[in-house]
Amino acid sequence: MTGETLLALLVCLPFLGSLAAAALLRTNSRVLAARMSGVVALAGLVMTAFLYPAVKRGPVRFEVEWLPQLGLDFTLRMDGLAWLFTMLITGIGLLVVVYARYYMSEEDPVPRFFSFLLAFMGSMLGIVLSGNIILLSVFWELTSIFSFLLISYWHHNAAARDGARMALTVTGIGGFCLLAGLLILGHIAGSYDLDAVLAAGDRIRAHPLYLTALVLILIGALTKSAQVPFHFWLPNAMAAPTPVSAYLHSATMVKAGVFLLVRLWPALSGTYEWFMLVGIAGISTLLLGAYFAMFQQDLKGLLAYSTISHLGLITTLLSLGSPVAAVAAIFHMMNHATFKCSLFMAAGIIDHETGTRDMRRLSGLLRYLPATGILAMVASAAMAGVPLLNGFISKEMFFAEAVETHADSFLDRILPYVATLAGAFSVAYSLRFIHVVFFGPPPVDLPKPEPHEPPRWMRFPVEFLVLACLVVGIIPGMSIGPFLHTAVVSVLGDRTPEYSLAVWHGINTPLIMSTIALVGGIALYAVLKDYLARCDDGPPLFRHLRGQRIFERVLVTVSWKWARWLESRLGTRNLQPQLRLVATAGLLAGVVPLYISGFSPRPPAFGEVDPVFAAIWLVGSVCAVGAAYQAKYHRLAALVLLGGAGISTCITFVWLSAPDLAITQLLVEIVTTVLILLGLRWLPKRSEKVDNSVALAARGRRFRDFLLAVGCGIGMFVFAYAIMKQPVPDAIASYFLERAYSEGGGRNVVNVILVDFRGFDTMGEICVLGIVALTVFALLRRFRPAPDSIEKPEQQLIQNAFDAERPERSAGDTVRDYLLVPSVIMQWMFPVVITFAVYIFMRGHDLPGGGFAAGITMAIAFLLQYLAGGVRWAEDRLRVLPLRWMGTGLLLAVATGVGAWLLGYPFLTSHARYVDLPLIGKAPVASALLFDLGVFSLVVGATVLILIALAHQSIRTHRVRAIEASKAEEA
Amino acid sequence: MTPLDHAAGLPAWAAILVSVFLIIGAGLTVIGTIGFVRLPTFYERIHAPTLGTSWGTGGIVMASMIFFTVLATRPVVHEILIGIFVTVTTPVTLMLLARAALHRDRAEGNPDVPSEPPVPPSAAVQAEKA
Amino acid sequence: MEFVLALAIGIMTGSGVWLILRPRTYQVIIGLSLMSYAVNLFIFGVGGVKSNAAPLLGEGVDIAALADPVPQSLVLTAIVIGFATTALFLVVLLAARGLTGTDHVDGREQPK
Amino acid sequence: MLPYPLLSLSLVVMWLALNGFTLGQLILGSIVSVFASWGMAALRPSKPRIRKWHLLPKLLGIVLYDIVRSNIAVVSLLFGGGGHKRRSDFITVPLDLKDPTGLAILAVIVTSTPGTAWLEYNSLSSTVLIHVFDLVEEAEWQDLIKNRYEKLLMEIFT
Amino acid sequence: MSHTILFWSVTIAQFLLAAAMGLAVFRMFRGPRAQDRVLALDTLYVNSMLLLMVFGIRSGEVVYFEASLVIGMLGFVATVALAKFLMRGEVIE
Amino acid sequence: MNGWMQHLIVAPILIPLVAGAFLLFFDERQRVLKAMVSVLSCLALAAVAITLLRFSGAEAGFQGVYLLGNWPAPFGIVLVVDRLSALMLVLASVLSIPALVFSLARWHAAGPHFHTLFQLLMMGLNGAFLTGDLFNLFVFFEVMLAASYGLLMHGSGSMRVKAGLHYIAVNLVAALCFLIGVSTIYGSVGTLNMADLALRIGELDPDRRMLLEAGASVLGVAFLIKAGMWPLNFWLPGAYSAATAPVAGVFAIMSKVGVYVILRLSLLVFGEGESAGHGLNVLLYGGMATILFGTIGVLASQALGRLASYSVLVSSGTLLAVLGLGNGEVTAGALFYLVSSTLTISAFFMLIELVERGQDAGASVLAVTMEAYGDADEEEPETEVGVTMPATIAVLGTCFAAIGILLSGLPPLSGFVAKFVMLSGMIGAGVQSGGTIPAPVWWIVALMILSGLAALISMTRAGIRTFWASMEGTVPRVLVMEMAPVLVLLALTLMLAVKAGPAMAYMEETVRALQHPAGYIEAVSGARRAGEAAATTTAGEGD
Ligand code: NA
Ligand code: NA
Repeated sequence: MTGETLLALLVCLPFLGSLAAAALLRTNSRVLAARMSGVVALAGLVMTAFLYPAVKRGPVRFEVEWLPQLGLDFTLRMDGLAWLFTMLITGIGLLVVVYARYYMSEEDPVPRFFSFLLAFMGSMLGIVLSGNIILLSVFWELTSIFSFLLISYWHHNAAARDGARMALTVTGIGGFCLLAGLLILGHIAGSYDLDAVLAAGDRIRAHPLYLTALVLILIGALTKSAQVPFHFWLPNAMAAPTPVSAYLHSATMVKAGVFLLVRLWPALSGTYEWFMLVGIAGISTLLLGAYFAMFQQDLKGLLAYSTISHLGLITTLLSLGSPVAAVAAIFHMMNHATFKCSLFMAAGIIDHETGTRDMRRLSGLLRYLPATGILAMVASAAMAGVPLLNGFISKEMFFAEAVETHADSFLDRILPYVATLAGAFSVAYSLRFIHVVFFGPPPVDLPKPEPHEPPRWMRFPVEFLVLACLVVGIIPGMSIGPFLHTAVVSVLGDRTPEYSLAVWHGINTPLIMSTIALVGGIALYAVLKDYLARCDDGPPLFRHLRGQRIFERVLVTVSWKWARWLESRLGTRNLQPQLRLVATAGLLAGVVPLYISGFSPRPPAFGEVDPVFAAIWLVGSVCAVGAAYQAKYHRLAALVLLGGAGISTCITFVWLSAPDLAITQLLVEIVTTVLILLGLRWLPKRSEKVDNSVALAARGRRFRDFLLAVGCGIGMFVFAYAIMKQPVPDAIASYFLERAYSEGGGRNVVNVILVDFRGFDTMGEICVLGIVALTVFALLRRFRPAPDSIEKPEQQLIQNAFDAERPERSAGDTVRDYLLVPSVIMQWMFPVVITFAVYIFMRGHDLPGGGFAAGITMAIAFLLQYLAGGVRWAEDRLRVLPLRWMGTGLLLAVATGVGAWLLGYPFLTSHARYVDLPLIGKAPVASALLFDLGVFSLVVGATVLILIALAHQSIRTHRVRAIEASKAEEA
Repeated sequence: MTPLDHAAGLPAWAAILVSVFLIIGAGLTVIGTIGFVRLPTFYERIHAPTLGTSWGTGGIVMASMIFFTVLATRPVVHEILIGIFVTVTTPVTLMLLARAALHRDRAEGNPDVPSEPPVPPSAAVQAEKA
Repeated sequence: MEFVLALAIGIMTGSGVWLILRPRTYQVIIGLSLMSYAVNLFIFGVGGVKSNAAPLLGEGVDIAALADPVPQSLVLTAIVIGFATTALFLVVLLAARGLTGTDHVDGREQPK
Repeated sequence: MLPYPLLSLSLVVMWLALNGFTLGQLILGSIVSVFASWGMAALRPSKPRIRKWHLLPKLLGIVLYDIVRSNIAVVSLLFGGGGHKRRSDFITVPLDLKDPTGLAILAVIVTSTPGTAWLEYNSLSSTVLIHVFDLVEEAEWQDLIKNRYEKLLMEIFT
Repeated sequence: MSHTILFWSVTIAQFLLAAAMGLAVFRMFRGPRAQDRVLALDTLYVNSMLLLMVFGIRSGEVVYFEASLVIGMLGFVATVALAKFLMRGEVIE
Repeated sequence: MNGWMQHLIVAPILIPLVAGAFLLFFDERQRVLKAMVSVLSCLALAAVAITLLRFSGAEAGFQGVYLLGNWPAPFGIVLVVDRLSALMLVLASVLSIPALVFSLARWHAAGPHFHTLFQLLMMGLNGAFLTGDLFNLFVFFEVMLAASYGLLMHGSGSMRVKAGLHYIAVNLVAALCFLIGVSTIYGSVGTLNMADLALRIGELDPDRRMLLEAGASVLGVAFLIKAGMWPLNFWLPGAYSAATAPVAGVFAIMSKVGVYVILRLSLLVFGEGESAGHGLNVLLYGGMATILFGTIGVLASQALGRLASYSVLVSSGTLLAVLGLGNGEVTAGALFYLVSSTLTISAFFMLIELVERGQDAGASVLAVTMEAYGDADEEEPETEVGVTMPATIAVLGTCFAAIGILLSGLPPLSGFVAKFVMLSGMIGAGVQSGGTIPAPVWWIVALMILSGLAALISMTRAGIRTFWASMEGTVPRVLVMEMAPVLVLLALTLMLAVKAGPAMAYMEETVRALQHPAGYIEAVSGARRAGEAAATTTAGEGD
């Protein structure tokens, strides 16, 4: 197996393992999931080890094209640094799996846990192995997602949920910024390939967008590594199960940020901006983290703040821009991982055995947990920087670098003091951890009263890590030395400095600083000891300044309260403002381009006004304005006036040479009027007296609407006039006129356009009508009248009462007499209108008319019978099956169109010819007529369906009432 | 635009006849609507438009028939259909509308309209038997 | 001719816009109808207006003098679609009235 | 096949009036009229029985004449003529005609004639309420309707 | 000659009918009762029909005839519905 | 592609039409038959669409122009299949199948004629994508809208009808704008054919050009309403969240139709010449405002349905703003984003229904209020033993998480790739052009990041509330038939992410073709009528 495939397998294996573990979700195989995870981690470790010889020679690359045109490829690349981190991730991963196998409760659904853990491991490996910076950001985000899932593993606990969400939000913000930063970086470098980016360092640092990219990338890195001011999520993430804390929040994920800084160190570092930004973040984190750690009462809280502080240390080192500092940074990342992970595990054991992590309740555990206690002590000592442990060496390197001058700024000047002070804090909290937990009197009322040593294999990981601390601390050059060197060379290349990992460098400034820190730390603890035993959680000055609370409050305020306020301000759920906006937009869209381009309307020529035509529109305008005026209180009047405007429109169509339009408009108007009347019955009564419009605001609104209406009116007027005065360029019109007869076989050009040239439009149009009819039908099937319209109309009540109170009359006499004579005439009109419909249909192709007009006419014939006799009478006699008409119509239209295929022509190609018929002579037969028949059929069906559906509502409520009445009688 | 160029060849007698019918028809119609506007009560007003629907329409139908018949030199009679339909349908609307008005007036207790007609005794007796 | 027609279009648009901005569903449907009249006339008008030049072919008809048939066919389609949507809107407003008890466009009487 | 021959015939005539007379149109019109009269048959209207065909033209003549006359009368009334103060009022006319078609024709006649309007038919009392534009003598109008129109109609129908 | 006579008579007739339409709309706007408005609409329909017929004479084309016929034959349907609405409070029972 | 194959171009319109019409002959009791016909139709649509996509992508000499009625362009109506329309066809049909299958579990029985309306919606969508004629576009818009009205109110109920009323009212006014726009364009150019319009726009005199631009702007308003640009989009959250789940699932593509048309016309008609770039600024700033508004809405939404609806707005806004930049590479990214976000949102709407089935309505409101004011949840006892999730919840939760990941643009699904390709294009253009990135680009980048973040915050908030906080909720009864569609859609997003390379290659080729409309114009104006000898067809034919 080659190195490349090993590399790919290394990244994929954890994900496959994750899926496999997820598949175990339904089973009870807890142990199986743990074993499988262990095998995966072990396999990763072994593979990594095998890769070392190749990596030592130079980076191993694995490439698969993903989005090559944009430079995003699935490139994996293992160099020394990546190798070191891979070892860390897989190695500690293995230990954590072993630990978790015993840590997690018997009842826990652990397959889920291991599934997430393995996926996280894969993502983390992805980060360190990415050879493409965008791919890196992909894995970066994946670690955020899986850490969210891991922290919230016990999601029934509010703390876990909140902690998880905060971690995700903070690192998510960082991730988005990181992506943007990396994009800029990639474009400056001309490639997203890591090697190319690292090689383009000079160009990057000189680019005007350098600072932008730097800031964005730093936000990503600093949030992930919990640096001030983004540190607050980490302590809250401690709600996670301890293995998660040990793995993610000490050894791996929080290292991703500093890892990235190391990774991009050759490309980004060395500038003043870098020094200041990274330095300030690092130094403040170093100090504040250590300070906060001293005052924690929760074991994991202490470790969390300690982690923050140590990450600050690493960041500070990286800020310095000196190669030796970079070496120290890499080295300290490893060291911190080992001792902090072991400490978390130890804390987990303590928690597991005693049931609490509160240092105020813990005491004297050494007698119960001697082995764990000793291990914790060694690890703590490493954390405190005690000689002969790994933490000491890297800390010495840090102190050495702290006294060097790098950019000659105030940071340089304060750094030695800060470093020493932080060192002292670190000693103090380490000491406190050991002293409080393991020494002193035996604990009283622990949740679990009899603590004892954990199972053998649960302690094993701690033992192993502590051993590593010792080995590295005592013989650094023989243990980690070569591997560290490979890593350092991979980062620094030919800038690799001379450095020494020796334990003893003689008495020098760093050693003096260490001594001061050690002594100062012990003294500090001695002073604070009693206070700490009693005080509340958190440092004195900042106790109430809890990052979590602030974050939650800010988040709720911004993302919820402000958002809701803004949503209601910037949007609306009411219709009127929406239509107002649409009207305004339409007006502006028409006017602004004309205004910008300097359009000047032509002056009107009054000479050509036909006075009769003007009179017609005087009538029409009065009707339109009258309808607008009356529509609120006098609905019927408005409807009648609307009819007046419609009639004027009709006359206009005739006047201006559009007889087809006139006929269609008239027929449509008749049906529309009846439709609206059918609906009017269900609207609430409205009387003018309840006018509440005197309010000033309402008047203001009306005035605004009035202005808008006038504006739209004037706009349309000007626009219409301008365009009517502009003769249409004859691009297509004459084509239709020329060929309607010769090729379309009809003299009515409009009809030929409708059924032939643009028959496809007509097909769509009848579909619209059909759809609407179906929708109307569906809606009315569920129609439920408002309570105040269920009762019969007042007129009917009066007339029924009249019939009822006279002995000689029976119910319904009034209406029977009312319709007796008219219905006779209306019935006799039925065959007449049918004949007329056929007439309109037949002549359509040559003269005004056509399928649509005929269809509506036919529908009116039916409507008339419903008017004359009512629903029951009409349906007793006429069985109209509207859906059949509609379906037939649509299919007929399509079939006509498809028929052309048989002759090798496109859809809707028409064929017109004259046939000789006996007695009659030549008669035109056009396939378009068949199409028009389809239109006719659909229009009849749809119109009748709409009308009938509406008309049926009256008798439906009658039925409901009848049922109710009979029920009341029974009762 | 000069309308009626097509009518230049129309014989004078036809032109006069057409004109007379046109003026009569349009005149009756407009007189009807004047009455419609001026008359004081609804029941009086319903009489006015019937001028338009009877001989108002008749006049213009006649004018149109004569005009096109002479112009096309063959009988053009389809306008008669308009006359027939208007004559047949107008009473329907008037009847329905007037009866509706009657109801509304009665419901409001308007004293100017007659109440329901008295029932002859025979009918009352029959109803009681039933 | 054009002037009168344009003015008519303007007045009907204005009346329609005023109505669609009103709070009652009935006002809106009347407004929409008025607006669709206006728009139909507008479409019709863009072809240029000609009197007594219906696009009907016969012997001796001068094609160049005939009215543009394209806008006419567009208006026909628009009329049909307008008819359909008016019917639909009517039924929806009835259904809304039935379900909410009010004929206010927002389905409640006093919008805040 | 032809439930209403007179109707079918009228429809053919209407068809020809609309389309012009050709043999083709006659055939087409006949087909259409057959279908249309089937439509009418579906409505199951009360079938009118026309006994005396020859009286129809007479009725038509009378009505046309009356319409012309009352047109003139109403126009002169509207212009303040008529020589007396116009009084319009309602009258009730008892009718013997029961056939709905006959009643419909009577209603059409009364209403088409300017000056009279058919308002309300009461089937129980067999009376009709008529509004008269210029009511000089109530009995005169009753007589006009009963004897001039109803009698003729009774002869044609039943 | 014929042309002049016809021109004037057609023009006068159109004016008269347009005036009639105007009067009908006046009544429509004014009311006072719903029945007046409905009757005004019916009148407006008839007047428009006549106007279109006169327009047919003016243009010498028979193609506008159908529009008039539609009004003559079917215009009453809307009015019937309106009247029935006034009488019964609903159009189809 | 000749002979019978040629007719495939019209098939995406005819198949649903025939299916829909055929179903009218059966009454509602024959539900199984109706469902089968409907599903078959959608499968056929997908097959046709994929075939067309392959033709439009692969065959060099592909002339995807169909002369309806055999009338030559610009006189008759033409259908045009190019890469863009083929892509949209595939997207629509691919979306329709899951939505339809989802509906079969329950919703299709909630009212009459569901399947006919569904099929006709597909017809409208496909017609809008295929047509090369402005007025025909109006007709298909109306078909689509009419069907959407019916589907939106399918199942009736106060919420849907109220939302439907607003939706219809706004869209009716939009339709009027559409008509005014189209007729103004006809009045100033004299043609309705899009390719012909592009051809003639160069020769217009100034007055006509002004009118044309005004007409195009009014037309644009109609499309922007459809696309959901702020402040013309307030109808959308109400309508989309009120619709039943499968309906909202197909509605996901409806707002994209507006975007599609804007993209098509702006590059075809206003791509070159004097009117070039007309209205791009409106798209840019309007799009940005829309992202912002959508983001605010995503944060402010209590109900999941509204959250999803506002996500539609974010998606629309992003597309509009990015199109407003007028940068080809970014536009290709936008197409990728269009596909990705449509699939996501469709899946989301359907998932919401399943998720909310197990909840009582008041719970979500209460949870948010508690979060805003209460420290109440600190009272809960903490136990360090995990809770076993029922499998249904686990699957739902996983899907929910996947959608959250997609909406916020996190890896590994296609949402990330989409965001990456757009950002990369925008930033790249800035960096390469001398190092300064223009302010609008910064704003879009910032807004995109912000919107992703808002989605993240909102989705975690909602997800925690739904899946973790309230364990009292009963486990919803979810059928495989309902779960599978969501899973399929999500799998598609995964596939899209994995196959990002080929997918983006298609998008880039598409945009290249759009940026050089000459090919489109030539294809349309050079399309030959059937039965006409090739030699007789000349360029000037028909003039
Ligand atoms: Na009684
Ligand atoms: Na009369």
